[in-house]
Amino acid sequence: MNKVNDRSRDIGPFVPGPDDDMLICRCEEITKGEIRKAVHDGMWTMTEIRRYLRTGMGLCQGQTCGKLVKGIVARELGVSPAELEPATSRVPMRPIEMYIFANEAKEADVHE
Amino acid sequence: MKRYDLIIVGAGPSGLSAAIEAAKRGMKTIIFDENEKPGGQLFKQIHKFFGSKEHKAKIRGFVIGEQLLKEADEAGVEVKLNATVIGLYQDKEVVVKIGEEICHYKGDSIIIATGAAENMVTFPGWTLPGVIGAGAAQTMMNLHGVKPGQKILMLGSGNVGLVVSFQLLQCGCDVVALVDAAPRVGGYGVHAAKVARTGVPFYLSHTIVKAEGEDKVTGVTIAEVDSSFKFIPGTEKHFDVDTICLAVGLSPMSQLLKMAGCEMEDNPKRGGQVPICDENGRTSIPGIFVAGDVSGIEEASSAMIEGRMAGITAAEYLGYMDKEELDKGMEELDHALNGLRQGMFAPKNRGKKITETEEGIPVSENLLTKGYVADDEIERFPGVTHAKGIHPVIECTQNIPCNPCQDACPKKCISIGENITSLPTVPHAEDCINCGMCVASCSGQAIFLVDEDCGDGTATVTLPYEFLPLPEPGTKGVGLGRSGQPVCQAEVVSVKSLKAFDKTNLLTMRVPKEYAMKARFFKAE
Amino acid sequence: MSNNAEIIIIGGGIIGCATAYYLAKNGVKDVIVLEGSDFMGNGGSSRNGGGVRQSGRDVRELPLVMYGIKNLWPHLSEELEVDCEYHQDGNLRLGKTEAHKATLTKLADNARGVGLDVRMIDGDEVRQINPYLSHEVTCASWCPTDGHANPLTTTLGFYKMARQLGVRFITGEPVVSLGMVRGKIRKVVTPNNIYEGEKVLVAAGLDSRPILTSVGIDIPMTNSLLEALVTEAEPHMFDQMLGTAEADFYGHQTKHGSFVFGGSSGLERYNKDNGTPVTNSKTAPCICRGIMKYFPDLAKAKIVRTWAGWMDASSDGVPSLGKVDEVPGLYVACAFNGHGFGIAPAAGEQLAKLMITGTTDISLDELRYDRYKAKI
Amino acid sequence: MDTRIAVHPILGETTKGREISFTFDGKEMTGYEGEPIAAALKAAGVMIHRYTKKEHKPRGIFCAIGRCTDCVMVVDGVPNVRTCITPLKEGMDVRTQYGVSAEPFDKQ
Repeated sequence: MNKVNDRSRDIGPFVPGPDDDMLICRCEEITKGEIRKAVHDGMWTMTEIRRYLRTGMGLCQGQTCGKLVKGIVARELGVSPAELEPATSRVPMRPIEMYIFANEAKEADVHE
Repeated sequence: MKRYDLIIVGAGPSGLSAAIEAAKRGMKTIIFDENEKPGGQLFKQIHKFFGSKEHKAKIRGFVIGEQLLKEADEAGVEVKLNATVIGLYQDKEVVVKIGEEICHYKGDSIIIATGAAENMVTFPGWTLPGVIGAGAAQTMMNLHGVKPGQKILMLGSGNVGLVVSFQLLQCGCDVVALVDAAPRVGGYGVHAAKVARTGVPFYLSHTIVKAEGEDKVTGVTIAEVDSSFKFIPGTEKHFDVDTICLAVGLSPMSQLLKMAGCEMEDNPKRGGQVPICDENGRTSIPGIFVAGDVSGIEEASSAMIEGRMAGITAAEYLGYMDKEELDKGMEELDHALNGLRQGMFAPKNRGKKITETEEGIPVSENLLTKGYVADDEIERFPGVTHAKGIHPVIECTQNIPCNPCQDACPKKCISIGENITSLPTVPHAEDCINCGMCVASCSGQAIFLVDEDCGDGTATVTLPYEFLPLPEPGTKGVGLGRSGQPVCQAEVVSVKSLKAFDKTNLLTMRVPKEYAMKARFFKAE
Repeated sequence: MSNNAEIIIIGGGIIGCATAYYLAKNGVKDVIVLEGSDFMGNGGSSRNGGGVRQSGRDVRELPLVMYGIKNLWPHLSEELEVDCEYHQDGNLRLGKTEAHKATLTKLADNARGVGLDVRMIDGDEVRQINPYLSHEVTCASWCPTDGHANPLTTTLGFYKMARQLGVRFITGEPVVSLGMVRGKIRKVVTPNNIYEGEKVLVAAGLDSRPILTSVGIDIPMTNSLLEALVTEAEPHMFDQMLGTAEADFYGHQTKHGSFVFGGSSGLERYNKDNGTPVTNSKTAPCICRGIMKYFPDLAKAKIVRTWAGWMDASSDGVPSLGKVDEVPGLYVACAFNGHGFGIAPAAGEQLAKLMITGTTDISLDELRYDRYKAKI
Repeated sequence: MDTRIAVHPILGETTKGREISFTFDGKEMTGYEGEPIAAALKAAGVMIHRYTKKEHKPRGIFCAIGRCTDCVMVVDGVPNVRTCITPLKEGMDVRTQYGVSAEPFDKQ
């Protein structure tokens, strides 16, 4: 069941922080300040943050920064990180070369 | 499509254990693991495990891994390595990258045992080469035989931080400091004590201000933090290091379950995003089960039991076992698991400040804040005994589920009793025959054999020693106290390395007799 | 807070967000946008291949998209204060067979009829424009004013600006039904709330159909589960948008360096979902095989993500857009048939104008909701 | 700097494949066949594997198990190869990665 979330709720103004230039998403080089700013732009879910900023969309697919981003977004929204659903997990779990992804084994199709 | 009764993702302790149980019941079972070697984290664990006999206590992690693999092989489990599961699709279809192909498999049941991933913490410079995860350090030194660095600062005093610090020392690295923002050591006191006594300073209520260096780490500054984790100005300390190792906890690696559509929850008690499951490991999707860290962060010993639970549950799900047999199996495993979930570090005690042991003894504050039991605290613990002649001194001061020492002594000098978490006592210290089995059996390296008065003004202290090179008898050096500070002159009397000691060498040093209860480590000059 | 507004928009996708933005920009700020899922822009808006093209479209929707490309897209990034990553470097619609050539030629001829600069070129000229394409490609239609953009930042950019201008957005509010009061549209019902508005726009993709049915309007639509994938960042190769005569492959290289490609397995009409748009194990490998036929050089590029999205397909391949005459106050914008992204700014702008003034700059007559007729 | 662990107090002697040569940015180096490229580089004292695309910052080994992808390099002309899990082979051409290319930024 989806949760009713009024995006006009007042979360206060964006206040610049001393560590806003701290890199959070190592792959896409997204900073804490960018993430905090995005929350104030209305990106209140991990999915929207990811789509808006590319956090977790790099090679590692958010395996390193996922929890860090969640903590920052939650703090900005004044909620517990546990309330934020992580962004969707997608195939493939690890980067995979196109020629391999294209190469479906015949052997596995054999009925036993 | 190739079909199996059971497909397991992850050949770590829980996955292998699940496979063994399932295959023993006649299930056609396959395990996929993306790594080149099976065993998951077990192969990086070179220390002896805690627990009781049923939990494979006092066996080193990598040896447990080998044993599980052998068992799995004998049970007929197919273990596919270098096999990366790239997706878990509808109808329990598993797509795996093997070599330069992708293969489709169907499982009538699936157990996800993918383990955990390391948490990270940010500070200026945290992306510099030289800042690494503790897992990375373990992988490099224990799997690939390469030192992660020369001078290393460890962040994190949980069991991972403590164990990896010790492993770094074992492979010849210099650990310049062990730092944690928390006010108290998070891991087992015995793990802390064995690191502290070698001279590694602990900085609790401290964290990293910044990593220094242009192209790579050349130093680090730490500072003390207040109760709200804010830096206290003026408390900065600098260390020249080439490596900063991060051991700040683990998170379940549950993405495959989310992908499969299992109901998930964020449960801080279980370490993060986990599937909603019952104690058998059943998720919200019938036929998909979980075991091990992926469903909540615990120790490898618990993961093995959870694996067995999921294995028999899958067997019952597909009719390879009846309900009654499952219930019976679960009852036994439950008992074993409960055994592990007792004591001061039990999941239910997480985050609680414990001030007394189960015996009513005040805990060592020094151990929690500095990593070692202070000289004026040690005498209050029941294993610290005095007797004429050689006798065991057991510096085990916290209630943890572990009891190999009581079986190790052929003379039954040592007792823990029915309750596995009780502190060991030495009711028959005078019967000690100096065999050293207790010293070698203690996973926490907390047992010493002491002759407090050799009659010539000296005493001898026998201690567990897992470093190279082994000093020759006659080597002169200093005796280090529990804090790692030099306390007296010392000379090596003997170094015993028996097969039964399983690579824990017993170093006996002679010290002035007033240091019999103070000197706990030897450092050659 | 009141659940009443002058205008209620159902659907927080790019159409709903763009309409909300243009309404607010033109002074109508008493607007509520209801999004059924937990995320803004969670349908096709975030799942498409980013094409901003005119070529290949039906002539009935061409004037609208041409208007958008001329007037809105060029300055959209500045206007929305996000990088929409809009590139106007042309679109190659590729063909490999004579049949493809015939299809493309007919499309191009029709498009030229309404004033679009698009022409047929041969394989060699294709490879002059994009040297990475394989020799399997023998012809293409070439439209230099087509291009591509980033659907994620564009959709969320519309949302951000509309929100900044005072539009109220509520997620997790799936609309169950509409209700009329005194012969006019009025109520918008969700599981927990009833919203009321003078005017209501239904722009809820495939969900538009059941919502509209509650006031007796049925737009024939069906769904199809399409899939796309993205590679890791690669060194820069080309800037064109690509498509094919059979519409079985499309994509481009993004500003980030990654390649976004969509494709078809032929099974999308029949693939099942589990209530969310999930990928099928057979599709991505098929898309990869397709890509490699066109771009052998990409064989070693690594795929980092695949995803699926529902397409709302109508029987004639063009959207239903505009006023619902029989229910005063009701407007629709749905059935964009998988190519709603490029047309969205124009659709939103014109819908806003229609709702405010009652007229549009571009005629929407050919896109009426009640145009569907039997074949004989 | 002796980075390789010759004998380990618990694990004993480190068993390795045969010694082979490879190149790092054109320089001849040796390592052991089958060990991760990153291990061979680490043993040779190489810390910097790549410079990032946006900020041009140095990166090296971080997770060492193929997850974080910080250690990627251009290997035999292919960018984004995770060196911590890619086995070393005789004659491999391993290059520092700048953004997604082996060409330094000033030449891109």
